[in-house]
Amino acid sequence: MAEMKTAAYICSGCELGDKLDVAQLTKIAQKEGKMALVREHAFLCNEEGVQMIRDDIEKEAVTHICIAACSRRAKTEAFNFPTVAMSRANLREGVIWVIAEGEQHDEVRQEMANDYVRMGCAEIKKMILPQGNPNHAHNKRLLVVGGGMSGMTSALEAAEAGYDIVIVEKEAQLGGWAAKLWKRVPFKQPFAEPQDTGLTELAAKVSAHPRITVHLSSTVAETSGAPGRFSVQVKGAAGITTEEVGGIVQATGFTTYDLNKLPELGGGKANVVDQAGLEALARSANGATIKRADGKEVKSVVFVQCAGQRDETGTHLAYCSGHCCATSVKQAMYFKDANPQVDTVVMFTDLRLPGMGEDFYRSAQQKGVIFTKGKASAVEASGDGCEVKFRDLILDEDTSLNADLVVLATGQVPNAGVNLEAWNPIVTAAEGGSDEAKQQKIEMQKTSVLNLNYRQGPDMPQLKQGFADSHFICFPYETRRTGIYAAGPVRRPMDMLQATEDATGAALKAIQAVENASIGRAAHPRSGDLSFPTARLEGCTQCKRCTVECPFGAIDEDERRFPVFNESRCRRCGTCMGACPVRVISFENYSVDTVGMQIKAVDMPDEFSERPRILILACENDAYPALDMAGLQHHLYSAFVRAIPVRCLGSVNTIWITDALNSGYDGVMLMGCKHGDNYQCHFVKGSELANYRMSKIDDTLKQLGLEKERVITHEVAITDNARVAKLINEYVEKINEIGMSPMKGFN
Amino acid sequence: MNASIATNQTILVVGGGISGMTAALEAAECGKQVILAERDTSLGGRTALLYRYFPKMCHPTCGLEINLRRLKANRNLRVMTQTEVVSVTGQRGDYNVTLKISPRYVNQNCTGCGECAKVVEAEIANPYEYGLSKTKAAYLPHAMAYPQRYVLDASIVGTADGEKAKAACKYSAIELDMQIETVELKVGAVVWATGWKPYDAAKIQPYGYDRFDNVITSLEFERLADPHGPTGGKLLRPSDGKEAKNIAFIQCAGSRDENHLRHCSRICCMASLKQTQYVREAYGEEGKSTVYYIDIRSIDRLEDFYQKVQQDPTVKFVKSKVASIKLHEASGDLVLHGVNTEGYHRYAEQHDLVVLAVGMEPESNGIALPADIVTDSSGFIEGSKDGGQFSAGAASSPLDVNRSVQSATAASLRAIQVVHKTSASEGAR
Amino acid sequence: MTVQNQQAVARYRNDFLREVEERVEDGEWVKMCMQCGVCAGSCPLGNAWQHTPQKLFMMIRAGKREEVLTSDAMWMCTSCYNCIVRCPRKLPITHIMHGLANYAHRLNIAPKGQPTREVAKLFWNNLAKTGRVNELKFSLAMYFKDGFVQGIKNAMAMQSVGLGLVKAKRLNPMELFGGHKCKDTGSFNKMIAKAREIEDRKKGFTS
Amino acid sequence: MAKKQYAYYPGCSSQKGASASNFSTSLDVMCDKLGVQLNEIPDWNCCGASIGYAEGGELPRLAIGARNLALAEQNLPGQDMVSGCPACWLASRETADRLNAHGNLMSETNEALKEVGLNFKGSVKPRHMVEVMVEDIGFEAMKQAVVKPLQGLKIAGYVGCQTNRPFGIAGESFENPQYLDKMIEAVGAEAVAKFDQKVTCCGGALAFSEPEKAQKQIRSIIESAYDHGAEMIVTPCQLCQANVEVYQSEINKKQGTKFAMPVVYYSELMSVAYGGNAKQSGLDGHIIQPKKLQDIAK
Repeated sequence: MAEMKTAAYICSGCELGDKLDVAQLTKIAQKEGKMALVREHAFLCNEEGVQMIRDDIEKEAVTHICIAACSRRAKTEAFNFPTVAMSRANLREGVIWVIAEGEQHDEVRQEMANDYVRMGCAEIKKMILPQGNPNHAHNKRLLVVGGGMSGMTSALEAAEAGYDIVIVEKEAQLGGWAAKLWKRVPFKQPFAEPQDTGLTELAAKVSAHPRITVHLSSTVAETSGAPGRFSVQVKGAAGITTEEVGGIVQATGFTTYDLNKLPELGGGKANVVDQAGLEALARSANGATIKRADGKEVKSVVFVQCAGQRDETGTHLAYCSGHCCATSVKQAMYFKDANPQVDTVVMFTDLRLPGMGEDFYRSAQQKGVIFTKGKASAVEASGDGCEVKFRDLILDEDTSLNADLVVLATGQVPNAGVNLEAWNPIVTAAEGGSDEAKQQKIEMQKTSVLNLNYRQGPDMPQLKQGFADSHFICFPYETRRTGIYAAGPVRRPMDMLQATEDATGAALKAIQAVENASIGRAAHPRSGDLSFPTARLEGCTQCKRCTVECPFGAIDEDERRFPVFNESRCRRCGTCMGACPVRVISFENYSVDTVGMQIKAVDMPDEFSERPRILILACENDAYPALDMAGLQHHLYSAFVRAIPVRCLGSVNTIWITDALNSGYDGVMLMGCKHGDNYQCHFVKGSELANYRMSKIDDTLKQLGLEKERVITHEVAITDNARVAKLINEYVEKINEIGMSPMKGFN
Repeated sequence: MNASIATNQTILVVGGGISGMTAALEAAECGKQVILAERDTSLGGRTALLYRYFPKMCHPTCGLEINLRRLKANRNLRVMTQTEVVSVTGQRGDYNVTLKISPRYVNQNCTGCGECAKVVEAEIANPYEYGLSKTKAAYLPHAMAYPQRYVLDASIVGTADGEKAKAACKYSAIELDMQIETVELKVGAVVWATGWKPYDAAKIQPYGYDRFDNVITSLEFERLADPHGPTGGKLLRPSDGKEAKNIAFIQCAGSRDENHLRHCSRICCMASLKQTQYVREAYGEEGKSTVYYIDIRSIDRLEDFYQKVQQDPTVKFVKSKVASIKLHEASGDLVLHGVNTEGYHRYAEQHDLVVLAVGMEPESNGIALPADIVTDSSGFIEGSKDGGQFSAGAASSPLDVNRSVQSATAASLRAIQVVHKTSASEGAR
Repeated sequence: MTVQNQQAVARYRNDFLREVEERVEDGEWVKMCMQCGVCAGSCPLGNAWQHTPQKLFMMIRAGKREEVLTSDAMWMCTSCYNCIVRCPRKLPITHIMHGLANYAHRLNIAPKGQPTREVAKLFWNNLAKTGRVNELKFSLAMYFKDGFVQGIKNAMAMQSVGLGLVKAKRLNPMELFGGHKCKDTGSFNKMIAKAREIEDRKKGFTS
Repeated sequence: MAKKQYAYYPGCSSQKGASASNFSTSLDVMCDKLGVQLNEIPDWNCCGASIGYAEGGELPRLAIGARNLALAEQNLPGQDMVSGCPACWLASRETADRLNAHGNLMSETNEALKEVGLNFKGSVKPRHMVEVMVEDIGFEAMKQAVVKPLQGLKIAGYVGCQTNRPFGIAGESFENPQYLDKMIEAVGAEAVAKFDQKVTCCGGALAFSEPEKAQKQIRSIIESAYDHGAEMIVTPCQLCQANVEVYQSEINKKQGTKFAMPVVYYSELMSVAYGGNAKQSGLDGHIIQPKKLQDIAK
């Protein structure tokens, strides 16, 4: 690529010119920043200012620019120069909007601005304009694992958008759970009657679709590769076939909760079925009055909701499967539609028919289905049928009902494959040579769905209660295996309508993944990012931290235990960079150096100056915006801090902290997202890892003979605008108490 | 914005809330051309006005930031604010759309420096606080507003204030003579992500929202709890600014009611459960929340949040649709009358603040939709008969954020299918 | 157990809900209740209700025939219509309460001497006779409903009221002799008898 | 100008010498000034009221209701049926609505009506006098007709139940209707805005059978009127008027209160404001004398 030519542009608009000595900033950019070209402008973000920069890029062959003006989050449309590397020195939100007015502050304000210009110049010189992942992977076919309602929907919707699909279904025919149903809950108004599942038509469409290949009675024996270049071994009756695909949708559905685990509710006894069992009876009745297994016509039926669900004792399922209320209402209608004289009672504690389900509920009442708010305690054989003992919560009494048939509304258990939490320790033990562990590993492997050959295990990480979900509210499809998306009840409990929506959404994400992969571009949340990690293997000590800690399982190991990066699996969070003890991992535009040089660029007053210097490493997703908005809302804070945005706290390499302390910083603040159960880290594990690493920093501090308060970590939410300012000011107080760092002036 | 960029390969997304942004971004990140039209002055919609999300108790603006960054980084996506759809004609794959753009009176020169707001004197009811507070008539909608540009309220155009604002702007960003613009576009598919609006609580007469200051809606309560809200995050009740510590949450305020909304709005139970935790956050064991409900609908994994709240000693659950609310004149408190139907326990409970968990009504009930659009009995949009227009998120059904995003992502693919079918290119391989 | 009651029991065995749907005015609405309890809380005489309307509906579904029909709950209805206008399922609750009371009365298993039951009976008979209510006769009849002695007591107790009304020309002693009435009371009575006959046939009281 | 014609259904209580006789008296001046002509339905019968159900049953009640409707339909064709008594109005309107909604009920009822030689076609629209006032006359006209503004009178507008629920006046709320206050203001008096028992039930027909319970209701209504500085209560309902006025002495006797709160009809206010004297306005028909109103009247 072309010779690097640097330029800095210093804006004096938005009162920057009034509050700062712009000439001084210019001098610093020239003398210390060593910028080949430095220009001032009174209104840099207007057409003329932008044009000036464009001209320099074209006519002056400028390749690296530092914009010293407002925050990197502001004026992004104006400062948009895709062909050059760019850094932003945040003089507005970061300096003049947060530093108190008045002459007594002029000097420190100026110092702060000077440093940000130094930092911007230092950073840009270490940046390389990302060129995108060189080994693009171009395969745009999609694999859909599971041929049920969700799987077929995913396949068809993607195929209709012009993508080729491979379906792998373990059964001998398509249909999954839906194929077992007599009818389904209505999707559209009037939401009054059970509907035909439409499965036959769907299966026919899928089988006939020119873009869809179906493997029946098949499973996935192995999956290797990455988005855009997955290689999948499909094991079928005819043996193994290899399918090359670019993206994967896992729609492996659910299994009904084992009825036999509910003996107290008559599970396993005669005349007690689950909803699946009732569907079977309804199918064989084929619209006529429903008969029991023993052939007796059912005159009375009781549906017991939440059977083995919403359990707080830890024995059964803790969650609610969402669909069961509507399903029981539908099944009660089976009886009423065939014979209005059949007594049908739905026994519930909270009836859950959200949205238009209310119409479905009304319709059932209209048909004479009786709804009883009660908690069943026991189902026992009685006479020719069953007796349901329950607490009537409205009439406030213990009572019972007799019925020819009892239907237990049991829950959905996801078919999510191997639970990696359990898997990893066993693998470690097996690698340690434990034969028992080796055996366990083999057994566990058998339950795998995807059989990924990833370093981090054969299936998708599970979030909670065995579901392969993401914990994001705003981004439900953020799985931790890039290019692989869970759809339907394997992701979280859901009804058929939601499953088809979910399947369609998952199909889109898979399509997006292959489109991104084909141009070497990052997937969410850094979508559009063309940078990617590289490692100087000659420096690598095969410590495996990167391969173990990557939240997305993007890094494998070769036979020599060297890391093997799969760029299109990578989400560019930099956790590997933060993990690497020998600092051999870097991105073109984000590296140990781009940050390290900024840290070093700061002008360090001596220890008698009474002007401490505090480094802030702030997560760009939440903490940095919060600092920005603190500026916007003029929450003032100390001029002694120097803030650097990082992609994720997980990318923070401890060398930055030791370097900072060595070069005389008096304190280091790390600001990242909440971790733990309700983590808010957009890279799932980043902030958690950072927190763990920082718990180790104390030793380093001891070696340096420094107080442990000199490095602190805060969880900062994006709304903490006022709080960040408070945290900073409190910390400056603290530092003043413990005094200036003794390390100043040693280098 | 110049309309020529739009072709029958373009997807129009109507509404810039979480659903619309998602639908637009997902399509754009698949390489499709998208226009995102938002009626308001900035993106974010209803969720931008929420304090926290259930069940993680995280902040909506966190996701908004990511979406805004995705949006800033994407060249396929054009955002138009203060833009409404006037008409959609033509058919699947080949629509002609007429858009009306209302004047912002501030152009792209705006740097967000805020000098105009400093000089303007007139104040207006803050549209981002449900009128709970006032704001200058020259304002930045909120800290996360995108576009990050000030807005001049039409009420000061042609007044001294307007002129002052114009004079104060060093960047000639203020154009007092801006006019309503009409733009004609060609698009291949349309995604309606027009979202929802809170049901008019005043219509629920027994609860006296229009008569009692201390009866507020769940959305207003979000603003009270938000540190950036009108009370700086303190739960101060409207009548006398007293800290509300004993708060009633009334479920199904408008929902599941044939006199109002016949559907269940799905989110209200979880929203109230979440809000009981605001009370705890504010007062610890001192606070007291009472939830009056018919059925608690904490569906699927959300159940564990319900279980957590049930274990909270500061939260009480009463299975009852509150019959009526009477004012306790001396204290300004409210007395809730009703019967707990689990057993038959008549109550007359005094609370210092009542929060109505108001139902979701389709925002589109207020606007004229193309004739071809099919809606359900509550007005939620199913889509167009010709299969070229789709609904996403709360425009399609009462959905929570997670499911809205799911729905928007699905709608995005359906829209892509339309433009794919009408494109010359044979699509991907 | 009265004859009509025995017949009813025989006819509907243990399906009380069906009995109510077929024989009680607006009874077919009972199944539509979703147990929110707004009716229970809306009743002005609420705390006088042994069972609230919503609870009565649940009891009907649970087949508690005896408990429901012999209860004096529904006799507490003042016909204020609060429950009707607030019911989210638009059940005509007031009418259902009236219907239940009427049915229990009809089967003659409603509580003996239940005041409202007695008053209602007197009122109807009073109007059915002449086509118009004779307030004086009605009031006197009421005072004497519990026998002569009690009647005198009641009358004395209410004397002030009575005299007040007389003074205010709002209670006319002359009403005792004749008073307002419809012209052809004979056919008026026939009309009512006819209506009753049709209803009995319809609801299966007479076959 | 031609007067507006209505088929008038007085109801038992409004007959001469009956509990609401002064109401009908007060109508004359009011209607005359507002250009309303009430044509009494010949040979009308009792509506069955809200208490008729127990003995009456469904069809007999519909039959007596239908008889009035049929009489109006036949004798005063094209005229809306107007009643001053909420019970009469409610019974008539429920009858009309149900018969029009259910063909079988209509035919069964007409079968019974044969006995009195009548047949109901379903064309009559039963309305409440207040509906006529608000919808056909309007507040402006009510103001116009005032010759003696009721200056300085503080009045609690007590709407009660059946004028208000389940039908009520179009556009008004069940919980906080405004029209009665507006009527009070139309005649120059002051409506007690904070009166919070506006739509509380007075016990209705249960005043006879459950006196304690009913009197508890009545007490709360009167107390609120006093608490909010009302000098009298005005109501559109015959039963409310009777219950709330008549039982005050009882309550005083039993509970040691000193209630003497006049309770009048809106029509009495109008009549006085429109120049009617005390007698014409039915002011002599009270147990608790509405002094202030009488002073203005004479």
